[in-house]
Amino acid sequence: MTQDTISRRRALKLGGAVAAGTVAMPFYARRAFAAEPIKLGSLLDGTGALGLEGRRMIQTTQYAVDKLNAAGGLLGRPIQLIAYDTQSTMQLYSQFAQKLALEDKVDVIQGGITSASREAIRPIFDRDKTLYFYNTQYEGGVCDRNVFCTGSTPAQTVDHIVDYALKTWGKKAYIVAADYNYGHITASWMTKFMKDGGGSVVGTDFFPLDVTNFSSAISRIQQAAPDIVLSALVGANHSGFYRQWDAAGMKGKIPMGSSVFGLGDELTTMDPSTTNGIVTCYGWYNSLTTPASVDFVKGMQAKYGADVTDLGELDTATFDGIMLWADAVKKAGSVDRDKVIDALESGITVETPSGKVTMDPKTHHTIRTAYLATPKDRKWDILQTFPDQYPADTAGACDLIKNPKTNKQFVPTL
Amino acid sequence: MDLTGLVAFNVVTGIATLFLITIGLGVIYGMMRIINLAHGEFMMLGAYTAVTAVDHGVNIWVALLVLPPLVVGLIGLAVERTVIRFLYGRMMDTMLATWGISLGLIGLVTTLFGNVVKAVPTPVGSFEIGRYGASLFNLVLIGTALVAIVALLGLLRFTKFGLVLRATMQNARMAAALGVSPGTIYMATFALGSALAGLAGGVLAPISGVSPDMGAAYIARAFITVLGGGPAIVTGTGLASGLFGFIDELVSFQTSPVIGDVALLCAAVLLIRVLPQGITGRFLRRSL
Amino acid sequence: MTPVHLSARRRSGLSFLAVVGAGLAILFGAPHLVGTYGLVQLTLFAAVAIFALSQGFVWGFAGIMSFGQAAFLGLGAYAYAVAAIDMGDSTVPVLISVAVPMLFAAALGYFMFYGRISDAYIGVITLTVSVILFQLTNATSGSQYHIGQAELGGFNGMPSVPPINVPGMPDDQLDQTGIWYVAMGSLVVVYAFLRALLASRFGRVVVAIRENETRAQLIGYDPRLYKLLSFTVSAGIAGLAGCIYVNWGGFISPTVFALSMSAQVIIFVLVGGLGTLLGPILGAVLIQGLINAAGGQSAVDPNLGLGIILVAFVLLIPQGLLPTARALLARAGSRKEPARAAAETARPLAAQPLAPETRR
Amino acid sequence: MTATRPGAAPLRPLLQATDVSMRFGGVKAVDSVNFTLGEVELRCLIGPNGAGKSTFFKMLTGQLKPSSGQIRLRDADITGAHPHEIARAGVGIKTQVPNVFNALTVRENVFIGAARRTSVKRADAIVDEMLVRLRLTSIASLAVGQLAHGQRQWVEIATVLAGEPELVLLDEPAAGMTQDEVHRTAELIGEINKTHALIVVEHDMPFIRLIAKTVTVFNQGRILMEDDVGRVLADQRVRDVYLGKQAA
Repeated sequence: MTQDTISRRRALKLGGAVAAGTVAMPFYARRAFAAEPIKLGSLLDGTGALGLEGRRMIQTTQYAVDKLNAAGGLLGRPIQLIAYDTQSTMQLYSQFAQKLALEDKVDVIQGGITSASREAIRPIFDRDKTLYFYNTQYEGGVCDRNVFCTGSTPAQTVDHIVDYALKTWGKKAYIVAADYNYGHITASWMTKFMKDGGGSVVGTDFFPLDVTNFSSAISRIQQAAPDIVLSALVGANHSGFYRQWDAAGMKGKIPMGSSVFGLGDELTTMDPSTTNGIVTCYGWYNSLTTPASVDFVKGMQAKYGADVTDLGELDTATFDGIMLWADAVKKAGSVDRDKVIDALESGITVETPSGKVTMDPKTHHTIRTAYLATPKDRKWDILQTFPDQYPADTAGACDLIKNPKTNKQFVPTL
Repeated sequence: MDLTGLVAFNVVTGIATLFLITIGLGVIYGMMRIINLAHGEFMMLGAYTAVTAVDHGVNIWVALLVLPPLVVGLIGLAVERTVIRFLYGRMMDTMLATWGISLGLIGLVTTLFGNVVKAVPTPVGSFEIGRYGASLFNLVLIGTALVAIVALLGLLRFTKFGLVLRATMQNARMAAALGVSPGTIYMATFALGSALAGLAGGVLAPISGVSPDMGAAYIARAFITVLGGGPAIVTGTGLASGLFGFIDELVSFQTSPVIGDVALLCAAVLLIRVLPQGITGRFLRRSL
Repeated sequence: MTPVHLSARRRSGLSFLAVVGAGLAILFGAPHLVGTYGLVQLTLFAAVAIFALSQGFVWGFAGIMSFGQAAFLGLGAYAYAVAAIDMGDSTVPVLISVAVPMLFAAALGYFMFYGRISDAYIGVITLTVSVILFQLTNATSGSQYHIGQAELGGFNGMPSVPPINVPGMPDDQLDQTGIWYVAMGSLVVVYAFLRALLASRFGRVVVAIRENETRAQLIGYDPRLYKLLSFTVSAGIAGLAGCIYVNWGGFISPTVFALSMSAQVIIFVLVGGLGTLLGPILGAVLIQGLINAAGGQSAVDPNLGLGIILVAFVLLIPQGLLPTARALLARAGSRKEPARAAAETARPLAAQPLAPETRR
Repeated sequence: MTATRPGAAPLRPLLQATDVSMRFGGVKAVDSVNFTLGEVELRCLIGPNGAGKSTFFKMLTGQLKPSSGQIRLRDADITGAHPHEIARAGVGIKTQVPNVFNALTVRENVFIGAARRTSVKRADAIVDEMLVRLRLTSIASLAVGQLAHGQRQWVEIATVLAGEPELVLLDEPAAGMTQDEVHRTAELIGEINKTHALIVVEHDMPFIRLIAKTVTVFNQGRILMEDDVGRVLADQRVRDVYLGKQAA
C-alpha cells in the first residue's frame, strides 16, 4: 500500500514535470534542497462522484506546490506533496486522514470537498494536532482553532444573489435545495436574506443527492407560482433539475438564482439554452481579466493542457489556502502548528487570482472579493463585483480570538 | 383543475417510467428465474450509447430509441455466452455473478468515460396543461412504454418464438423434448431483456444525468416491481408499475421524492408479504 | 463413539485452538510490531472481519441470503453513536449497538420467515430494507432530526462520535491502541462464540436446516424459528462490527447502509470461503487490503477490480479460497478424510427448480 | 368405509382421518377419504401412480393442508398443523425420494434426528445405538451425499427412528434396494412394529406379502377397498386398476 502511494506521488510529479516542460521541477528534483522537506498533505476526490471537481483541485494543489518550490521552497526547505485520492468515499477520508496525521506526519493538510468529508476528518486532525485548511465554498459556521476555511460562504455570496433577484425579478421566492447540511443551511440563509430584503419564501423543497426525477417538484413550483426560484441543488444527479426545468418550458417563465450552479462542468455539458441567465455569485470566475487571474488560468493550461477551461472558485480557493499557509510559515519562521496559527491570526493578506484575500483572525475564514455572474453561451458574464466581503455569517457566532477553545460548526438560527 | 391534470399527467409518466425501467428485468426473471443485478448498469450502457451516438451526430431519435436496445442487446448476448450460461439453475450464483458484472461495468465505464455526468438534449419542447407547463418528452416516454407493452404481448401471443418461449417457461424439459433447445431460448431471452434495459436507459437519458453509477438509482425499484408483478411478465409488470408508480408520484407530490421512494418500497415489501407470488400469482393468472 | 469420530472432533478442536491462538498472538503482538497508524489500519481490518463473520454465519451456515447485511452494520454504528453522544459513558452504548440491530432483525425476520417468503425474495427484501434505511438516514439533515442531543445529520453523518471509554469513567477514553485491543479482542471472541454455537445442538440444527429444510421440519424442528434466531444473532454481530467501525473513524454517515457495503461483505465471504468461519476473515483482510491499495491510484476505477474478482470467483472458485486450499492440501496429503473435506466445501444449494413441482 | 375390516380392534384409534379431501385447482387428488389406524398397527397402502397416496401422506405430515376434512392423532386435531408440530406429536416419515442432509455425515444426520427430544449426551447414545442397529457404523463419518441410493434410504430411516416417533410413515421404503436390502427392510419393519405403528406405501407386491397384515387400496383419490392382504391381492378390482393403470 505504501508502495502504491509512493508511485502515485511519483506519477503525479512526473506528470507535472512533463506538462510543465522546462519549468522548475527538474531543477529542484535534481539539485534537491539539502534540508528535510516540509510535508503538505492533500485529501481530495480524484475519482468517484466528486471526481470532476476534485481532479482540478488536485491539479491546482500540485500547481501551487510547484510554484512555491520553483521560488525556492519555504524556509529554505522544499515542499513535499503527499496526496491521496479519497475516491468520493467517506471511509477512505477517515483512513487517509489517519495515515497523513499518524504515519506521514505532515505539517499541514489541504483538502476535503463536501462538508461531510470535512466533518469526517476534522476531529482526526484536531486530535493529532495537525493544521487543516478546508478550501471549498460551503455553508459557513465552522469554528475551530485548528481549521482555516478559504472558500466563500453564504453571507459573501448568497446575499448578493438574493439582493439581485429582489431588485430585478420580484418578491416571491421558491427554494429548492440538496437534502444535507449544505442545502439546509444555505436555504436558511436564502430565507433570511429574502425576508431581510422585504420578500417572502412561498415554498422550500429538499432533495437527497441521488434524486434524478424532478417532475413532481416542478409541478409543485408551478402550483406555488413564485417570481424567482433559488437553487442550492448539488451534484451530478441534481443537474437533471435544470434540464427538466428547461424541458418543461419553465426556463423562460421563472428566472433562477443558484448558490452552486456552475462550480462543476455545467457550462460545458449543458445546452446554453438551459444554463443562460441563471444568476450565481462566487469568489472567482475564469473570465476575470485581472493579471493574476489570467496568469493562473494560463499557468494551469500550460501545465495540464488547453482543455482546462472549467476552473472555478474551488480551484482558486485551494490555491489561496496553500498561499496563505505558505505566507504564514514564512512569517512564523517555522512549520510548528501553534506558531503558524499565530501567524495566520495576525491578519495575513495575500494577492491571488481571486484578488486580495485576508485571513480573518476571529473566524478563520477569508475576507475576499465576490463576483455576481451569469452564463452566456458557455462563458461567464460578470455582472457586479463586491470587494472585501466579510464572513459575517460565521462571525455571528464565532470568535476564536476570544474563545480559542470553541470547536463546532454553528448553524444559523433564523 | 389544471393542477389535477398536471398531476395526473405526472402520475402516468411515472408509471410509464417505472414500467420501462422494470420490464427488461421482468423478462429475464420471468422467463429464466435469473435476478439480473446488472440491470441498472445495462440501462446505464443504453444511456451511454445514446450520449455517444448524439456526440457523433447521429439523429437524436435513432440515438435514443434504436441504437441503445441494439447495442445493449448485443452486450447482453455476450454476457450470457461468457458468464450466465455456465450458471443456469444456480440462482444464487447468477445473482452474485451479475452483481460482479454490475460493479465491473461501473468500473469500466468510469475508467473509459470518467465519472462525469453527461447529458443528452431533450429533442422536443413543452406544452401547456391549462396554465401549467409540462414536458412534451414525457409523452415520448409514455408512448415508448405503450409500444413496448403491445410489442411484447404480440411477441408472446402471436409469434412462434413467443410460443416456444412460453413453453420453455412452463416446462424447460418438455420444451427440450419437443426439439427446442432451452439454451438458445435462454440466450435470446437474456438478449431481449438486456435490449429492453438498453431502451429504458436510452429513452431516459435526456431527463436524467448520465453517469457510471446512475443504475443504482433504479435497481431497487425495478426489482421490487418485478416481484410485486408476479409470474405474468407483461401484465404483472404493468400492474405493479401502475400501483407503485401511482403511490410514488402521489406521495412525492404531497411530500418529497424521498418519502415517495420509501413509500413505494414499503408498499412493495408489504405486497410481497401479502401476495408472495406477486399480483398475477393470485389474480389474472392466465395472462401473459 | 467411534475412533474416527473422536479424531475428527479432536482435529476440529486443534484447529480452533490454533486460530484463537493466532488471534491472541496478533492481538498482543501487533502493538509491538507496528506503529499507531498500523494499528489503526488493523483495527479497520478487525471491524470488517467481524462484519464478514456475521455474513459468513448467516449465509454460509444458516443458508439465509441476507443481501442487506449493511443494514445491521449501519444500525449498530448509528445506535452506538447516538447513545454515546447522549449518555457520555460508552458501556451501555456498546450493548445498545448490539441490541438495536438484533431487535430490528427479529422484527424483520419474523415478517419474512413466518411470512413464508422464499429464499430469493429474502435476498431482495433485505436488500430493499437496507436501501430504505439508507434513504431515510440520508434524509435526516437539519436540526429537527435528533435523538436527545445527537443530531443525525443526514448525508453529512455524525462527526466526533466519542470513542469507547474505560467502563464507568467517561473521561478515560481509549486511544488508538486501546481501540485496537477492543476490536481485535472482539474478533477473537466473536470467532470463538460462533465456533461454540456451531458445535452446539442449535448450530448443528441450523446447518441441517440449510441442507434440507423439509427434512428438518419432518423431524420436528421449526425452520422459521431457527432461521429467525440465526438472522438475529448475525445482526447482533454486524451491529458490533458497526460499533467498532464508528470507533475506528470517530464518524458515521449513511454510506454504511450503502449497497456497496453489502456487496463488499458478500465478496469477502465468497472469496474467503462460504461455509467456513476463517474464510470470511481472510477474505475480508485480503479484499480490504486490495481496496486500500487501490486507493493510491486512480488510473483504473476500483469497482472494475471488485467486479472481476466477484465474477471470477463465482465461475472458477465458487467454494472460495480456504475450502479450495483445504481440498488441495487434503489431496496432496494422505487422502485421509475426503468425505470430511467434501462435507465442508459443500455449499448451500440455492438453486430453485423452474417451478415448484407438485409431486404426488 | 366403517368396520369392513375383519377383526378390527376396538382400541381407540391412533390416527383417524375423517372425510379428508385435497383439491388442486379443479382436480381432486384425494376425495373424501376416511382412514383409521390403531395403536401399534401396521398398514400398507397400495394403489397405482397418482392414486393419491403421497398426497395423503403429505396431509398426514402437514406438508399439505387438506381442502376439507379432519385428521386426528389420538385426541389432538392435527388438521393443517405445521409439519414440525405434527412431527413433535410423534409422526415420523421417510419420504419417497431420499430426503437427507447431504453435506452432513451419516452420524450427524442421525444426530439431528435424535437431538430434538433429548439432551446432546443422550442423543449421542441413541445415535450409536441406531448406527449399530441399521449397520451404518462403518460409514458413520462419510458425507451422506456421497452414498448410494440404498444407503441414503437407510440413513433416512435411521434419522426418522432416532426421533422415536410413535407413528412411522414409510413411502416406498424398498424402492431401489437390492434383494438383500429388501429383506432387511422387511425385518426392520417387523421389528419397529413391535412397539410402533406404521403406514407403508409400496408397489412391490412380494414385499407387501412379506410384511402386510391389512392393506388399504387407493384409486383415483378414493379408497377402493381395505382388507386382509390375501383378500386384497386376490381381488379382481385391485388387479384391474393396477394392471390397467400400469398398462396405460
